[in-house]
Amino acid sequence: MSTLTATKPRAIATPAEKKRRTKRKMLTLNIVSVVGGIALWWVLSASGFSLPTPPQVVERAGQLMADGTLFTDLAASLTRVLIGFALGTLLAIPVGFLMGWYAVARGIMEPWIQFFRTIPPLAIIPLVMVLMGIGEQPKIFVIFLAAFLSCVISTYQGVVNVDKTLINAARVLGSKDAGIFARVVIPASTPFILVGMRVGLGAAWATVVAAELIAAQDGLGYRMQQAQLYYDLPTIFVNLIVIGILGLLMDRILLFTETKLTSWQERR
Amino acid sequence: MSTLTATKPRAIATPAEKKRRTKRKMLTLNIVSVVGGIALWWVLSASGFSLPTPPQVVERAGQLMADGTLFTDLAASLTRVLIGFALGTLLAIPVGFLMGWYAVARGIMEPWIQFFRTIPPLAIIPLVMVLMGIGEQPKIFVIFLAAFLSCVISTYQGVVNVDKTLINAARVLGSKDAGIFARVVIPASTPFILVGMRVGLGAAWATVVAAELIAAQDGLGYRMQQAQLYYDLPTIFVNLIVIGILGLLMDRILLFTETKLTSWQERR
Amino acid sequence: MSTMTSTLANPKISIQGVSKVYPLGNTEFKALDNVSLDVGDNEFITVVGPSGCGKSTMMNILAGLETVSGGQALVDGVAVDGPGPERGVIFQQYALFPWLTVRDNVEFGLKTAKMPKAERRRIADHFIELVGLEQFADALPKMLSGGMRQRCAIARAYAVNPSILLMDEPFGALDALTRVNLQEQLRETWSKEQRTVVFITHDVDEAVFLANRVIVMAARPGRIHEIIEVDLPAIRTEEMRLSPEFTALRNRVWNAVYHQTSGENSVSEPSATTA
Amino acid sequence: MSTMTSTLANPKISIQGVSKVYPLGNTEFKALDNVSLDVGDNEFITVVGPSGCGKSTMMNILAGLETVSGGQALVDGVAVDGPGPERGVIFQQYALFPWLTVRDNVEFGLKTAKMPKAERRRIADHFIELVGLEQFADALPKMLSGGMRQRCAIARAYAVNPSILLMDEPFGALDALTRVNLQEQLRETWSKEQRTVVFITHDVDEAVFLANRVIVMAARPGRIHEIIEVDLPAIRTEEMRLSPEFTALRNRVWNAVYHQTSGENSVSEPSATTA
Amino acid sequence: DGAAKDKVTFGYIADFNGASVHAVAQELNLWEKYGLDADTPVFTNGPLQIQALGTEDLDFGYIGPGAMWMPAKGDAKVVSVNATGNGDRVIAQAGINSIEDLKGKKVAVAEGTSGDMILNLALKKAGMSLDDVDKVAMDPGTIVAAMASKQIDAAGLWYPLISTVEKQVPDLEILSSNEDFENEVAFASGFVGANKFVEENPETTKKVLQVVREALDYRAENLDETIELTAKLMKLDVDTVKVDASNVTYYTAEELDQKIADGTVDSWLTGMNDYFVSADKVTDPESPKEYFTSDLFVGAGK
Ligand SMILES: Nc1ncnc2c1ncn2[C@@H]1O[C@H](COP(=O)(O)OP(=O)(O)OP(=O)(O)O)[C@@H](O)[C@H]1O
Ligand SMILES: Nc1ncnc2c1ncn2[C@@H]1O[C@H](COP(=O)(O)OP(=O)(O)OP(=O)(O)O)[C@@H](O)[C@H]1O
Ligand SMILES: [Mg+2]
Ligand SMILES: [Mg+2]
Repeated sequence: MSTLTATKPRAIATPAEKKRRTKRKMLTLNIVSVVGGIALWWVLSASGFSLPTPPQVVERAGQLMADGTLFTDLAASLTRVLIGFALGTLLAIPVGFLMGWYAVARGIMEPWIQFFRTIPPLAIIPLVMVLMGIGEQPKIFVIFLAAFLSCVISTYQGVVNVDKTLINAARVLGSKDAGIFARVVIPASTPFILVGMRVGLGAAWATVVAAELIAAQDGLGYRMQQAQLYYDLPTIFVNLIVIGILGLLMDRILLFTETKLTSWQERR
Repeated sequence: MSTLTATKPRAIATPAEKKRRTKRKMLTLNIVSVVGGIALWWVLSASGFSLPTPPQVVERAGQLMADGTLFTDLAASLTRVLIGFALGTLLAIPVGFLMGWYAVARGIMEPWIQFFRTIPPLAIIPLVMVLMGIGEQPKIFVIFLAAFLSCVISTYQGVVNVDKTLINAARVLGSKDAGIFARVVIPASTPFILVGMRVGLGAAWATVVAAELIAAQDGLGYRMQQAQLYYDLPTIFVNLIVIGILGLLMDRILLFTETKLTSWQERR
Repeated sequence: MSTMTSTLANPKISIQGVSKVYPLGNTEFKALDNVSLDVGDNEFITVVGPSGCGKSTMMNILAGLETVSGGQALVDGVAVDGPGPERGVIFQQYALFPWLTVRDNVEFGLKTAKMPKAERRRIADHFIELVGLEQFADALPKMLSGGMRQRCAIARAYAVNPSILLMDEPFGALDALTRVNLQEQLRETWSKEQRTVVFITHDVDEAVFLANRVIVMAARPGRIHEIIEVDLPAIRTEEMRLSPEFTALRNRVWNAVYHQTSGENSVSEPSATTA
Repeated sequence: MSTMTSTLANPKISIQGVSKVYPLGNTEFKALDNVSLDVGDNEFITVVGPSGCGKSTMMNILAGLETVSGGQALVDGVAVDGPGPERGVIFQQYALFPWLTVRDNVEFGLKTAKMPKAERRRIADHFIELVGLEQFADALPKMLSGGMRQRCAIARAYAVNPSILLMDEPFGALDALTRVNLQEQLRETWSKEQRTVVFITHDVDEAVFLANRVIVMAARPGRIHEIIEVDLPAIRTEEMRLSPEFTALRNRVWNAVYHQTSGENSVSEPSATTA
Repeated sequence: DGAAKDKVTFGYIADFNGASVHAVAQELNLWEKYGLDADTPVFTNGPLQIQALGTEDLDFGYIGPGAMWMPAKGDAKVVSVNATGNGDRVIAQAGINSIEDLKGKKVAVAEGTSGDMILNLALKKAGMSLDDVDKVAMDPGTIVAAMASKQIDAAGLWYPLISTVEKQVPDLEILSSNEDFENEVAFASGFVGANKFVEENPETTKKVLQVVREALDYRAENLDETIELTAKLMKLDVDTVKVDASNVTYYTAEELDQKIADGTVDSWLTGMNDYFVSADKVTDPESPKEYFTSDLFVGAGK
């Protein structure tokens, strides 16, 4: 909001300084919020809800780290998520474009995309197994699908929302459809595409548990399911938290990318 | 694309006529696409993949309709999804606004929203049950959460992307934060909010299976899980298809709403 | 050039040593450098100057939409802290709400002020007629031509009846006749309703015709170059445009803009503002 | 008024009975009604007329960005079917790519034409200098003032060196000096490089100074009201603006715009186009 | 010899019953000993493995008693019995003392599990059926949370999950256990093979069964060591696995040969079939003679 109100003359700071200050404040708030959340969890677990306490979870995390399990799992899940997510968004962008641009493509693809978006990933596992077996392929595919379906809608909407005058300007400067796509539609719909990528990333992580139902040998989701067999709550919590933190980190990277990529926008 | 190229002088149609023609063409394409998809499925199931064939699924659907199961399940799931989705998006809009507008709110809420977005709904079911019991409440809550988390990111991004000059124009005309929110930010970010709602709707339906793990007596997701135990693929397919169709219909309604609400945009 | 330092007894607007610095790549760009200016109550000033000399920046600071990097801007003796409906603004880029019809755009500010519906409608229709958009009252901005959008923005700002009007090239996209009509209209309303007006324009004729004082700005860094008093009778008529006094003033302003720009890089040019 | 019906032997642009109807609420709005006009190769025409009379609409039809509702628009004898780089356009709303710097905006069309990098750069820098944006070559549009944005759009259109230039109020946001400079520049380039120019403006001086013919349009419905031949020497100089011939033409155009508008609703006014 | 080793894929579930044979086989290098190159993917449940068998991605797998109706339906062959479980219970909150008391109460069950089986059997024995109680379907983890937070009154569940519940609800009532049905039905788990694979690769199947037999023997004779090996394989602590192993009867291969010869195994499987029929899981099951390849099992021991 700082740009919208004139400050008193003494409160003068260079723009760079101001930015740094805002960033620091933000980080503080983040930390306060996280600490508050952990405190709430501690209170809940102490007051009789059958939850493991933070120290229990930390202890379990220590064990899982000591024997290397956590790192193997992390590497396995991260690889799957990264590949699935990358493929998903990479496909979503041209597909979203085709749908936004060509009525024929939209007419053919939209019903299916809408249809599959509502289908829970759990439900398509048998089908995926039939088609792809039990190796890495089907796991990555399930994650890919989740990321793709979340991202494609957003990209499509982005394409539809591109300012018509900019497209006209490009046409007038000699661009054909391919050029307009690469040089106008993609940059102009970057905000939408990045929303799609962020939502897709969330979906990819949220799907990792389902994906690792398909005969996984390791992975954070697999470990959680195994822990569920013994109702080993501390392990479940460790893996949940690791997934959450990884998701958060990757989201931050996307957000950072976005800030760089859309700095041309006049934003609040 | 029709608005972008000048047609030959004889190809003259009133705008309304043109619109109707496009709509008809679209519907035809949709139908062609769906029929094509069903044909592909039929070929796949006939050529040895262990899938039920369309007639088997239709037969099963007939049985499920005859004994009323399908309708009870449909009513149960639809109620849950509608309530959860409505609550989720209703909360997501003000929360997304708060996050986009007030740095403090963003600092406090963002880590948690990002965190929970990556957590699979399956994993929070025990927790939700402990807190809310086994009635309708926890099921709706899980759906609500999925819809909320998908939608809030989009709304937030929409708020951040609102053209600064429009906000300035409103301020200059005397609007305060609340007025700007209701009269500028919401209409200006409608395209983003509607993407969020569409993604949220998909998430709500995709979560219905997980939600109905919580001691459901009926519902499409519950029926699917039961069918999975018996490896009863036709029943799974019937329910999947019903979920898909319902999702598609609801999405169409949103899309229609969007077209009405954002007709002020100059769009392709 | 001493006129500009003469501070008024009770200025409506007082700009005191205002600077504005923008980051530009790795360096900084001085959009405004130590600008000082007092505008009296019920004064009509016009601002002219080369493109990019900081006119819009100055106006945005007065509107409360832009912060200062140094100095201060006062309105009624109080430091500007955010925008307010007593300061009406017409933006260089129109800034119409694309989802509202012309009428709803014009009613926007009145709705904020919680005016009853019937009255709102009456006032809006009055100003829509004033700018000649009756036929398009229910049209969306995307259906309007450039000049019609600008007229809608004018009607919207007039409707809230602000005591200060800040107008950024408001008539730039209008045809000659509409422009002349609106100029006369504005002058007339101003003389009746005791408003303070800050009016940015590139049209030297317009600047002279409307103003009590013409502020001529210079670029790099943005600063006030000269202030020219317009000692024409308070009531301006079309015939006056042809008078020798008018022509003389017009030429004086023209030269002030012209000369300064050609001497843009001459360091000997004295800064127009008081430190 | 018979001049306008005289069809040229080999017109570069030929508008033949073009109409354009927009839906407006439940009715229709005639933005252009049976407009016919031929523009010769290497002709410079300017278009003036009241706000909303269809100038931009006509230009968009020529650019291939808008379809006709009746009649046809030919360029080089071929019906217009979509835009092309041989027809350069400067939009009323600038339409800069906000994510590209000034230089990248100017290079956009050259990149499309697959010009080598070094040459692209050279040409872009030339036109950036021409419009006086050297210092802002690496700035994003959001950092530019209104006039600077407009100049960037001008440089971008010039850079692709189109054989037809369609310009919609291109100098509207510029200060007097920059404007005069760019007017002279445009005239000079035009006489050297044999381009066809259609130039929309509200400034009657500008219309006369630049044109071989001034097209005066009328509103409701949008149509051609009068075409005024400008029989000044091909090479226009600053001094010429003060000549009695110039003043006479200026007044004639002014009256054409002025009179028509006041008589807007008089049915007796003959339609300017041939059916 | 120098011949190439036979490749097999043999799935398992990561609990003691499902993983102990694999742990032993790996630790004692039994695969290599019998000339096999084994890939042992881990699954979370039986039905998923049956599906994988059907798509030829898997040659062998392990299923618990709850999924035994799937081979009975012809989806796979049972190549060996693993063990019979005694860890299933009908549990209830304090104050509910008998199965009859469950009338109208909220009773949770994870459908298709041995918990489902024991609840059904217990109700039937008391002259009741699922219609007499307020049945709520949940997955096993959720049942633990639901019992612990007293959201439900009773459940069909098994150890070691029950021990988690006991920690939260010390006065938990046990209303029924496997022993109550000793003579009617056994809760037998087993190893399954893909129909096609077993038919086309009798030699490899034999080698696999030799590994299984030797591992069964080792487990029955060295239970403590087996628990440790299994805990290591599954990265769990020994105590947890011990609880898991404490409610199961383990047999040596020879004991199983014996029980096959005297028809005991056949009666276990028939008993389970009857149960599955009564619970509507299958309508017309094959007879154990068709889907349990006992001759292969016995043959591998010769
Ligand atoms: N956000 C920004 N970042 C960097 N520079 C900026 C920014 N906004 C404005 N400027 C610079 O400040 C200077 C003054 O801009 P301003 O818009 O006030 O000019 P102006 O006098 O209104 O010009 P015009 O007549 O062309 O509208 C310009 O040189 C411009 O490049
Ligand atoms: N999309 C549209 N829907 C409805 N009416 C439109 C649309 N676009 C333009 N018009 C109408 O067509 C008429 C001509 O518009 P145009 O933009 O060509 O005017 P113009 O002569 O360029 O005016 P200006 O000088 O104000 O730019 C206007 O009355 C406008 O309201
Ligand atoms: Mg400006
Ligand atoms: Mg126009």
